[in-house]
Amino acid sequence: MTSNSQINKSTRLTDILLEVRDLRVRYGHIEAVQGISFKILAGEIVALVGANGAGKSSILRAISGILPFGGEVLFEGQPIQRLGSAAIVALGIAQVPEGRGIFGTLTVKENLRLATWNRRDRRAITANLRHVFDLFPRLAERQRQLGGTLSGGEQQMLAIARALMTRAKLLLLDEPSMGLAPMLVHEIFRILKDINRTGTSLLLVEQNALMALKAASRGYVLETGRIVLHGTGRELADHPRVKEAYLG
Amino acid sequence: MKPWFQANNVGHHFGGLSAISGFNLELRSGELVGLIGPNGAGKTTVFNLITGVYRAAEGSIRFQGRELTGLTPWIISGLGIARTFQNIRIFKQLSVLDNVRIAHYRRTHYSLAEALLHLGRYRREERRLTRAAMEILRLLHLESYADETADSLPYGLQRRLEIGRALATGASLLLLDEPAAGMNPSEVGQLMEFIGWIRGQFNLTILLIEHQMRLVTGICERVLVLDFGVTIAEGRPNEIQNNPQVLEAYLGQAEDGGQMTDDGRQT
Amino acid sequence: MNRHWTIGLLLLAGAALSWAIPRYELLNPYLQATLMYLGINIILATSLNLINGYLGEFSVGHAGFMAVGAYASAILTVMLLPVGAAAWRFPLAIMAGGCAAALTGLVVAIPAFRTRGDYLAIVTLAFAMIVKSALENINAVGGPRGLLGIEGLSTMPWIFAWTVLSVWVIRNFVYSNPGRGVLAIREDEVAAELMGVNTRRVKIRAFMIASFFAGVAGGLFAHLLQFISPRIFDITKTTDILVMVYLGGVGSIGGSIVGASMFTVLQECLRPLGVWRMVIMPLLLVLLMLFRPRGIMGLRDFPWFRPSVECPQRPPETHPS
Amino acid sequence: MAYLFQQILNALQLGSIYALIALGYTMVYGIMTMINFAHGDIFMVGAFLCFVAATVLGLSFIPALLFSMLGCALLGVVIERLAYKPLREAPRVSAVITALGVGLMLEHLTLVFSPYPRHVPALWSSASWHVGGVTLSSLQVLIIVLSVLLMVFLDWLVRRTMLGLAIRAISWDRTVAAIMGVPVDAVISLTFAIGASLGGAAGFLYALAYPVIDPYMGVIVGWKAFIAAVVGGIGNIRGAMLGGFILGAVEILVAAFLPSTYRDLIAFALLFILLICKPYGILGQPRPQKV
Amino acid sequence: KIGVVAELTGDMPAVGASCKQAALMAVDEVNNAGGLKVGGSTYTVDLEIEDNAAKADQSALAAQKLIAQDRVLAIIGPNASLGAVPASAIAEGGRTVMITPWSTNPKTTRDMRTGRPKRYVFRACYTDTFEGHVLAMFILNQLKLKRAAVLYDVASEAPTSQSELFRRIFTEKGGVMTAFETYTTGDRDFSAQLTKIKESNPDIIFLPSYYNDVPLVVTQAKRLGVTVPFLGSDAWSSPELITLSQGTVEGYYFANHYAADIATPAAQAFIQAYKARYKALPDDVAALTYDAFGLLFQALKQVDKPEREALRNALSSISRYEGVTGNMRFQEGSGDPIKSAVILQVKNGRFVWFANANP
Ligand SMILES: Nc1ncnc2c1ncn2[C@@H]1O[C@H](COP(=O)(O)OP(=O)(O)OP(=O)(O)O)[C@@H](O)[C@H]1O
Ligand SMILES: Nc1ncnc2c1ncn2[C@@H]1O[C@H](COP(=O)(O)OP(=O)(O)OP(=O)(O)O)[C@@H](O)[C@H]1O
Ligand SMILES: [Mg+2]
Ligand SMILES: [Mg+2]
Repeated sequence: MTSNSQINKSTRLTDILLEVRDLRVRYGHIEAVQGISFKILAGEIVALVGANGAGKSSILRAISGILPFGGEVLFEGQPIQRLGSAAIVALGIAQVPEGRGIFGTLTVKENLRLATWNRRDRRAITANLRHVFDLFPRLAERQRQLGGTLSGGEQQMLAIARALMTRAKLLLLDEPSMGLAPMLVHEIFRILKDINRTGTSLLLVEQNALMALKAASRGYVLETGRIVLHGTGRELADHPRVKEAYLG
Repeated sequence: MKPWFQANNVGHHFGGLSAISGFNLELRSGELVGLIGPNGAGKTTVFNLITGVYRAAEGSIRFQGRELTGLTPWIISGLGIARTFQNIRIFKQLSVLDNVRIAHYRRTHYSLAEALLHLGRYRREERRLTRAAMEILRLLHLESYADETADSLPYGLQRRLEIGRALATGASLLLLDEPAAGMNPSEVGQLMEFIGWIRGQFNLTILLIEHQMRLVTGICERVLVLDFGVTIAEGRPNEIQNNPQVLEAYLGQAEDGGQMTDDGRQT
Repeated sequence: MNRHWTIGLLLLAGAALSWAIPRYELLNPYLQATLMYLGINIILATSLNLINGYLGEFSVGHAGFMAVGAYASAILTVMLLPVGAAAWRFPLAIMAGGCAAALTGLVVAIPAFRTRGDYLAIVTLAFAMIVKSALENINAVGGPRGLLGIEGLSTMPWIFAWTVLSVWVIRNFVYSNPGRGVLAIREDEVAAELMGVNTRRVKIRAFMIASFFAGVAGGLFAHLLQFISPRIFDITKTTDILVMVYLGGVGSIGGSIVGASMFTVLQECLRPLGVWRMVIMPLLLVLLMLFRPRGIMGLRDFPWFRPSVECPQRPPETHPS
Repeated sequence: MAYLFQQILNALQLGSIYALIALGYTMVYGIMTMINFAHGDIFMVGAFLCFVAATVLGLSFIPALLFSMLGCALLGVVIERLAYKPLREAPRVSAVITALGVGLMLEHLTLVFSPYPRHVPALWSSASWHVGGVTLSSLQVLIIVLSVLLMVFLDWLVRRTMLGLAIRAISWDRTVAAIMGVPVDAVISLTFAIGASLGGAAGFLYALAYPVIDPYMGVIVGWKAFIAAVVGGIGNIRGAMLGGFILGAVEILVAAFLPSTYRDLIAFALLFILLICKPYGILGQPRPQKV
Repeated sequence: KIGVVAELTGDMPAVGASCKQAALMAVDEVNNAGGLKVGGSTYTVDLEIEDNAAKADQSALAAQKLIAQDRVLAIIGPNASLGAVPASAIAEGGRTVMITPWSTNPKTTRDMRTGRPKRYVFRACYTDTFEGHVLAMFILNQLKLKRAAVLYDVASEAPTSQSELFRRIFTEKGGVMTAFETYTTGDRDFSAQLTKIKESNPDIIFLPSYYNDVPLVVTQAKRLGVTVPFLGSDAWSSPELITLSQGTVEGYYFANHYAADIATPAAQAFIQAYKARYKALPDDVAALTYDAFGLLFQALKQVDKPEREALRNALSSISRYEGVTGNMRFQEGSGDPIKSAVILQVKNGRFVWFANANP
């Protein structure tokens, strides 16, 4: 936690990277997200925690532009709610979707290559690829394997690697630890912090509330589509209400 | 006396990849056993082999004295083995009640002709079936959803419905594949109670796969650890937790039984 | 119970009408004929819905089964059971047509269900082409010139009776345990099998039942039109049935009845439009699909359609979970 | 021997046209897992555009070909936007049935304007050569060469380019593809455009080879090409080509060596058996699915 | 009020379109001339045109509608036997006169169960059997050729009947059938069959195909190096054949109901009027439809009141009708006309009389 904040200070902590104002999402006549506002500063890790169905994934999908929504989303001060998802990715927001979303019929390498759709800088892409393979040596070994046959942990790594290939400034992670073995969960969190250290901001959605809050500089707690608590990661981790709900 | 359930030297591979090899497992009636291991270790494959989704390339699986390898899934299901899936696979567009009624499939005693013409046993059987299905829904506190389509249920209830559906097959051996996936710790606590309760209520033997160690250590009597398709350890939960091999392959160094490792300090 | 009485009364009234209408010319022969074709179309649509809606496959060979039933029953009445035989001759011929079609269905289904989805579509399509081509080459049944001299045995009461019977039996099937097996397969074949459903047998049964009724419809059709030829049962016939099914809604027997009725009635009502009729009909279909992608009553049925034993007996008070 | 060669040549010509149409089915199927039943009628429109280009506009070969292809591409995109796009989230068959409806509409709209068959003037000199008892016409060569070129180009496009990657990704999961920055709608439209323009090219070549056209010409050919696509393994580009040539060969060779009365019977029985032995088509594979 | 059932949509729209045009013309001519005098009073003729989508059940329904709902006096059509056969059963049952212009299937006018002719069903054309016979004799006697091949559409009734009869007569009278090949409606590639026919080395090829298939067959045959002539049936006789085939059918023969160049004044007048009205030459469907109306009008002039039964009797007792397609009367107790055929040859892009052919 301390190490995180130090790094954040060095990268202009006050810059607002993403600002969400009064976000609303509805499915049919159910309002899954009921007016949510929060912000992410450059270089931060922000955790979004909440029970099943609280609306976490809906928020991420809305930001990525694949769900229609009400309200405003500003990225680096620019409103993005009218942009299509392709344009949003081009601006630098990438998502690791819930359930990983690996393209089963594409090989590992093709999965990675697809994420560079918006990029024309060949040389940088190659460098990027090398960097990603350094982060995940496991993927380097499996470049030609079909995505669909990877194990859960491998797929999760691929999903993160793929998001990195878009050269995002902000990474939206939807339950990256779901279904992973404890060791891999540690591994993934370690890698996420490494990624953050290189300047990428993270919005982390997790069931695994305590772990996420401890990794994050700030956090928001969501209940049925509303933010009910927010504060620094540590504050929230120790908050009685969180303890009650998430420690059982 | 032969063991109640026995998997003997089972092996299976996909293409060149050996997903499971030399796998042995014995279950006594009434046990609750955990199956853990890193991702891709072959746990789900074990389930698929037992239930006949895949046909084991080597070895034998015997259940109540009967050889299972080579039988089709529906026959195996009829012998009393049921399972849930890692990704929920309920019948989404059917009603909750129908989901459970389908699971009674093998235990309906009327012929096709009787069904088509509404003759003889049809009415009686159909009533019995509906009553039995409603009973299971009642036990799982799902009866108020009976008429809703299954995909309109919240996630947690869908998991519960899937377990209910498995119970309705009349199984004596229940295989649960990551029942706690996507649940937060307080929900996991409820799930643990629930599993214990159905085990008593339905007289079940349970084999479960799980990554959330709290659940495994909390309710399993015995744990089997797989890595790369091979069993690397077997024993009581507390033994497993201190097994160096398991620590290295699965749990990682700083293991505290739960999953709330304090990562902040590690960096 | 109340509901039962209503339905029973309605059926009785229908039966009486189906007898009285031709007897006393309550409707002119054109409207009568339209009604009779409507009955046949209902049988066709409901039976195809069993495969395409309930089982979730995509069969395009329904006209082929219809052809088998039509020829089988017509051969019986024209050649084997000549005029003058007893009254049971006609129902027997229709049953025989249905059985012939069901057997053909079995022959197609056994190998065909090794494949799924669009592959099954092709297998059934190839089957329909084979039937048509085979019939063209059998001179004993008239080859391409068709089979003539069929008696007009399909009278209104008969068609009414067969329509009611078909719908009733298919409905019984759908709301029985074997029928729920069919639904389970549509939703998730692997899970269904693991719940004890013998998926292969269930599929083949459903396919045979559907072909049986296609054969019945074919038999009625042959004895209504009094002429059959291989060309009648070409791909456009299947297309028509498909349109009825999807117009009315997949996975819904009520929907198939509505779809067949709409199709038949529209086709007649739009006659004054001449060639434009054939532009308007598909346009309506496309518009309907855009606004109701599952058809008019997709996956839902009239509540009174479900057998009473099928509904859950709820405990008096529901308690929250 | 000469007889056999002649028949093989005939098979190649017919097969390459089937293959070209089958590609259109396979492209659309490959990205949307949807059978575009209107494709046979787009093919028909391609032939009519060829007619319009040659008679009304008086274009020569290359411009007329481009006219047909572009016209069909445009038609394909319009149909996709108006009739299929709103159904993206709907069950898959809804779009299939819509396609069926659109196809019927195209047929009858054409019929309203042209109930009589039309003759397409020759846009290509019909020289022919006789080599040892085998007759080879320049048109035959043109059809085979042009089809093969288009197929090779398409194969390259799908296998080797980003566009191909995007098509395959979208077919797996549209939403995730969007999250990766792929402009999904544009890629889908482009795919329809390519598929339809191939249909247009096929219609064009067909109109030259078989110069009498009518509004229903796409129906049977369309169904057959669809069969070809499936026999090859639908969604698979090379499969579609293979399927097209196999169907052409089966039809021609059965008629050539067996009584032609039984041609359809035998040809379809063969395909039936083939599909039963190879349930996913010759080059097709089931989607890998993990339980 | 007269009804027409035509194949406006479905797989033979050209037939329906011609039929409709000729029908409109025939009726307008009568109405413009002040109407039709029947038994002292004058009636204007109302036309009710129904589409049958070239389908059997649709034909039956359309006929039923005309008879029962629109209460027409008589029905003209359907043209193709696929529709004419079921419609004829309806007409017979509804005791309404039906004249099919173009259905050459012998069974259209015959009740297959009793084996007797239908009372209310007539046709304006001759039958398939007649034509197959005429053409076989023509090859042997007039062209003096001995080796013939046949290519026809198995899925169509008329060509199948014609071809089979042709084969029987031709071989009986000493000819040699070198090849007997088929295709299916909708096929456009005939290369396999033509290559096979070429291998069999015939002197002439009998092609009883509908006129839109003819150019395709002939063009492909030429591309494959087939040089022998083709012989066609009445289905060739549309001027469209000339435009569609672009000279490839030059010199070939076919059988027809009439020859325009030696035609009667009635025929000449019809052709002129049709050309003036539709900017196109009439095909056989148009001519036969026109004659069907002609027959009807002539019969109507003889009855006292426009009633169905009377009309039927008048029709069957017509002693001589001078139509576009020749003179005809109906055989005793049957709806089949007695009329002769002619053999035409394509010369300089026109149909020219070549020979008369009588049964
Ligand atoms: N496609 C959809 N159609 C209808 N309702 C939906 C849809 N997706 C989500 N919902 C509903 O919206 C609410 C919020 O869903 P969301 O997926 O955002 O929750 P979540 O916090 O991510 O939950 P989880 O922890 O299960 O991932 C839930 O009640 C859910 O049932
Ligand atoms: N159908 C298949 N085809 C090819 N490889 C497969 C298939 N199913 C599983 N595998 C491979 O077999 C290995 C074992 O897979 P399995 O699903 O049993 O793992 P698991 O232990 O259940 O992992 P997780 O905890 O992630 O669910 C993995 O490497 C996986 O990629
Ligand atoms: Mg979520
Ligand atoms: Mg698993």
